[in-house]
Amino acid sequence: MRRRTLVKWIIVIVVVIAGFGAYEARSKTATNQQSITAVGSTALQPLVEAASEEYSAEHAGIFINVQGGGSGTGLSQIESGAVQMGNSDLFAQEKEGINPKGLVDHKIAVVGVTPIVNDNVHIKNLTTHQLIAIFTGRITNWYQLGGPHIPITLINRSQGSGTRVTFEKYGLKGHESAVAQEQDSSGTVRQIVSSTPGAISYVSFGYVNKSVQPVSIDGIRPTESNVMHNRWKIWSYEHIYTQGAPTGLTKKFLQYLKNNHIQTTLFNKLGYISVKDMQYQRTWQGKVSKGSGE
Amino acid sequence: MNRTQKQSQIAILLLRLIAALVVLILAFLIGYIFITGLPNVSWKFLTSPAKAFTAGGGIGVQLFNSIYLLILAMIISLPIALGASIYLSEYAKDNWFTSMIRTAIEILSSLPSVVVGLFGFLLFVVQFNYGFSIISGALTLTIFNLPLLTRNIEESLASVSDDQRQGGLGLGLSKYETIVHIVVPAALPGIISGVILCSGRVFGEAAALIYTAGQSAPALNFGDWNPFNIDSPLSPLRPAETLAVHIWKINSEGIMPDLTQVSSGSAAVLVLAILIFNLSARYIGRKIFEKMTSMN
Amino acid sequence: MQDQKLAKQLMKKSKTARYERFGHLLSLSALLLIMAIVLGIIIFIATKGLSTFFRDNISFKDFFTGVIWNPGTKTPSGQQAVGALPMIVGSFLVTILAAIVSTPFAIGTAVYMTEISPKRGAKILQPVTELLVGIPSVVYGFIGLSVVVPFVRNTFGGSGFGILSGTFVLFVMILPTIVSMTVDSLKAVPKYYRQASLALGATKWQTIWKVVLRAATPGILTAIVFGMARAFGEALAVQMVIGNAALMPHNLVSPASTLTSVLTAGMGNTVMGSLQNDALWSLALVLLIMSLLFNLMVHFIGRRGAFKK
Amino acid sequence: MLNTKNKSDRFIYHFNPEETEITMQTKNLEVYYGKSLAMHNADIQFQKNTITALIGPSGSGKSTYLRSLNRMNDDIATVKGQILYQGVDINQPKIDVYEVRRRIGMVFQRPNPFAKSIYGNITFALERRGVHDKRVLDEVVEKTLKQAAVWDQVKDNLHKSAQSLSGGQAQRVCIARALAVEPDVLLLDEPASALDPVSTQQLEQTLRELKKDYTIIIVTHNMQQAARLSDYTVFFNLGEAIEYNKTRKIFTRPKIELTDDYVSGNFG
Repeated sequence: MRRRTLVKWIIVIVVVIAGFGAYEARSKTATNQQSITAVGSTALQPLVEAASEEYSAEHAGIFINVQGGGSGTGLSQIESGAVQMGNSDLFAQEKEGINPKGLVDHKIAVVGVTPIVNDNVHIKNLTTHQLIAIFTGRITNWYQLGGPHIPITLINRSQGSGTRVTFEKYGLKGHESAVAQEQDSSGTVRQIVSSTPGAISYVSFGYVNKSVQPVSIDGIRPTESNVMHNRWKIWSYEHIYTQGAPTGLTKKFLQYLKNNHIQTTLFNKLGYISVKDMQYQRTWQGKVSKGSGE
Repeated sequence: MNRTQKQSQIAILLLRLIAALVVLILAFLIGYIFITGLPNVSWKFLTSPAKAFTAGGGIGVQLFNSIYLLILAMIISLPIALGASIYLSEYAKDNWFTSMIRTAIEILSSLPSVVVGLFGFLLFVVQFNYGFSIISGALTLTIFNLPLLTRNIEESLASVSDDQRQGGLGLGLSKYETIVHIVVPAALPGIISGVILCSGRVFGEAAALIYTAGQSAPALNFGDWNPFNIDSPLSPLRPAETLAVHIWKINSEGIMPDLTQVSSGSAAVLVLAILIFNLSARYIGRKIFEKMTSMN
Repeated sequence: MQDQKLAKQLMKKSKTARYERFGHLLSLSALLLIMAIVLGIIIFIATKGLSTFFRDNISFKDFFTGVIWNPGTKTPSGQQAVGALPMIVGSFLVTILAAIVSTPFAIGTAVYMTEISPKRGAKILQPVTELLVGIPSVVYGFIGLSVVVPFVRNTFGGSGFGILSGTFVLFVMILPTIVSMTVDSLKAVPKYYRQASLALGATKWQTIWKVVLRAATPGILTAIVFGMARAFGEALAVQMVIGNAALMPHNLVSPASTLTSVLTAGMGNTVMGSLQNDALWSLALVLLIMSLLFNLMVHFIGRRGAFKK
Repeated sequence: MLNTKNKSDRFIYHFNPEETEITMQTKNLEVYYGKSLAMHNADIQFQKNTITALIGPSGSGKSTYLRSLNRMNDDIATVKGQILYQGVDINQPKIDVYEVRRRIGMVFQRPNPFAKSIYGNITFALERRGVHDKRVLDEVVEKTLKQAAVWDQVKDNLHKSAQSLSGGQAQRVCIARALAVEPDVLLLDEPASALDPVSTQQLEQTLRELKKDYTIIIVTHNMQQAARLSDYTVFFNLGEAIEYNKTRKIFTRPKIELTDDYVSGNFG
């Protein structure tokens, strides 16, 4: 028994020594190691994450931590200075409770949002008027639009979601959607639309796949080139906000995000549109003018 | 055969039916997960890192993170829960104050995990400046786990017969020695069930971790086991997406083409991992129990 | 002389007494730590949740009786659109129904595992139930979406999204918690209770029903409380199948929503300190209070049941 | 509620302290559960190296009294008055209750071996007190198991779980366990109530042997057992000691009518 106590003490001492040893031996590059954190929009997350992986691969000892949490979280965290980058689907000015003073906007990309419907609806085109009528609940069955006799199931994104704000502002021309199902992620929305007869919702271009049917509006198809020429109106910027002008690693990383290499390779794959390719720009109040917005 | 006996037989038959039905439901669930998931599982899938938007990503890092986070969370929460449940079951007087404490602990467990997650986020990630890290995640999971674990252990302690406690006290031992050396070992099987139950919740938890341990899983350097290096698997300060968070993430915002395969494969792996964990926990528990009860 | 020597020996504080003090303090500090956490969270939620009423000046009446939830905007009749009633009703219904459905199943299974076939119970049922606890909510949600929702749609009509689907999914989700805690409390019933009852000529069923279950009632109630707690707090899975629409449910297959799902969905999209965010914390506070009421109710029923023995 | 009787309803034998060695004695002992008085009026002396039996109907306070003697009631009751152990009042806050319980050991109604081996059951308390020498422990195990007359049955299985033993064997291992910490006094609370007649007889024989070294106080429901085994007997009723005398006298010529009724089986 005494021996057991002795063994216990030896283990404790060895662990402590090993701990110190490990601390001393921690990589010498640790002093060069830098890490920054980006938090916020789940829509922007995959892009920034993919870019950060490439960036870290090219620059040893650099650690870019990309988290989701939603645009609200991104903006409140950058406002409070807890993180270096705040990702948002919306202009800081559009978000209630945020003081945009001191925040610097970096428009990283443009995303288009398209209505999607369940396959069995067999409708490929709607007018803006019809779209508004559907989402405000004035039309409740697809046969009223020449489709099959199936009741319409509306599916919304959660209140405050960037995609929803964009869709209501530019797709429904400022009309608010009727109270209906709400889901807080594009993946779930797509899943529900694909499995529920008569369902209609909206997602950004990147999420459209074979399982759901995208809908043209007033005969205009939801394509990237239509967004660039502002023929397709339902689009928004993806922003990264910084507290004051970016410095150091943050600055370098933001430049990296905007360079041609990333914009041409990653953006296409992910369904984002490069800000450089835009023929039109838009202010947070919704004023459109010609130019790339850079 | 008289009426009561017949009644008894019918009732017991009914119980068997209920049990069979439950088994059927459970078997269906697990079968569903395995049948849709297992065909997507391969050695490569288990070992390679995840890919954000191209096909062929694996879940190696996430799997490791889940296990590491679980172990860390258990190391933190088990002693606290054990201590608290010892106090509640052995020392606390049976009065309104004690029952108020119990009620408070019980209602804490009904909080949605996102609330606990945000609390952990504001406290550990922001206030303590631990960042999105394993340690923030483990501490948050501790908060999330403590109520259930404490109540579970308390129940197991209470199920040990009072005779055992009297025996210890009658020998002139302190209550504390009696509890630690007699009651706790006797309650060990129940305590292990509790630990397994809570481990399951840790494995499956997503919402509490999104804001604390984070949803990114940077590639790890599996050659470096020095916990002070940030790319070491053991580093408690690195962000760590767990398997459950990964499943949640790719289902909500994933844009890789093989999303369904990765998602169902991950679910199957998760269930398998839990199975292996439970079996080994039970095995180790039994060994410890045998050692404590028979050796000396 | 000898007496005094003995007295001295007896009065000397022994090592054992020091152990006792140490252990007492150790376990007390663990409990105090938990209490600090519990209190911390309760205070945290209370301050955040109450600021909706005291800082943003929303009236309790609008919050608890309103049926339109869109914080930050006004209802057509000019009130603030912070009506939480649909979510309160949704949470209440789905939790109660899930508990009502799963309790008999859980108790039946637990009785089977402890009283009828302990061997098979320990071998198959226990590992399986423990396994189920670890399946992430999202997976439950997706299975619910691809199995339960179409089933409900084809059997009961409607879109399939609604309280009924939520109940089915929650039923499976809370089953393991209730079963495993009930098993523990059944096991805690001393063997000689059963033996005594059987010896008196009671059938096995009478023994189970009148002796074992009665003796285990407090434990079973705790198990149900924890099961309901899980149902209350569950977000992701329910959110996917209940429809998650902030509408008053007019039947079991019309889309509805729960406090938790609205809370979880909205948290990331709102800004800390804004009315939208405060309103969500108020939902968390309501959740806390409702679960307290549930808790008290179940214990009250339990106490009355226990007295009637 | 308790009836308060006048003195003539009770008879308590008193030793002459000059002639006999008194190991334990209680004076003005009162035990309360909450606010209600559960036991009082029991000024009894226990002679060294004798067996004293406490008898009486259920709820008469005999177990409560026994458990007060080594302060096992501390947590559940309020105990007032004096408990003298070799002249020292052990019912005062300054006294170390663990040392008291070591010297005044207790064996319980149901055999309660710990979930340990037989060996581990006996050495457990010693190890907790810092005795780790294997040779000493081996000796204690052998000696106490022999004293408890169970050595021959278990000596080949010392590392088997004690919970697998039969009731009688388990109870004697529990006695051995209590003896291992070298007490002076052994308190037994209906130790034979869960045993079969053969085991009971063996247990009684064991206790007779132990009397040489220990002062034994035993609560029993079984009047034949009290008559066979003990030197002195206390009859409790409704929370008081009604009669205390030599066992032979209690069973043949009780001084109180109530005692007579009880021992002759007319009530209780």
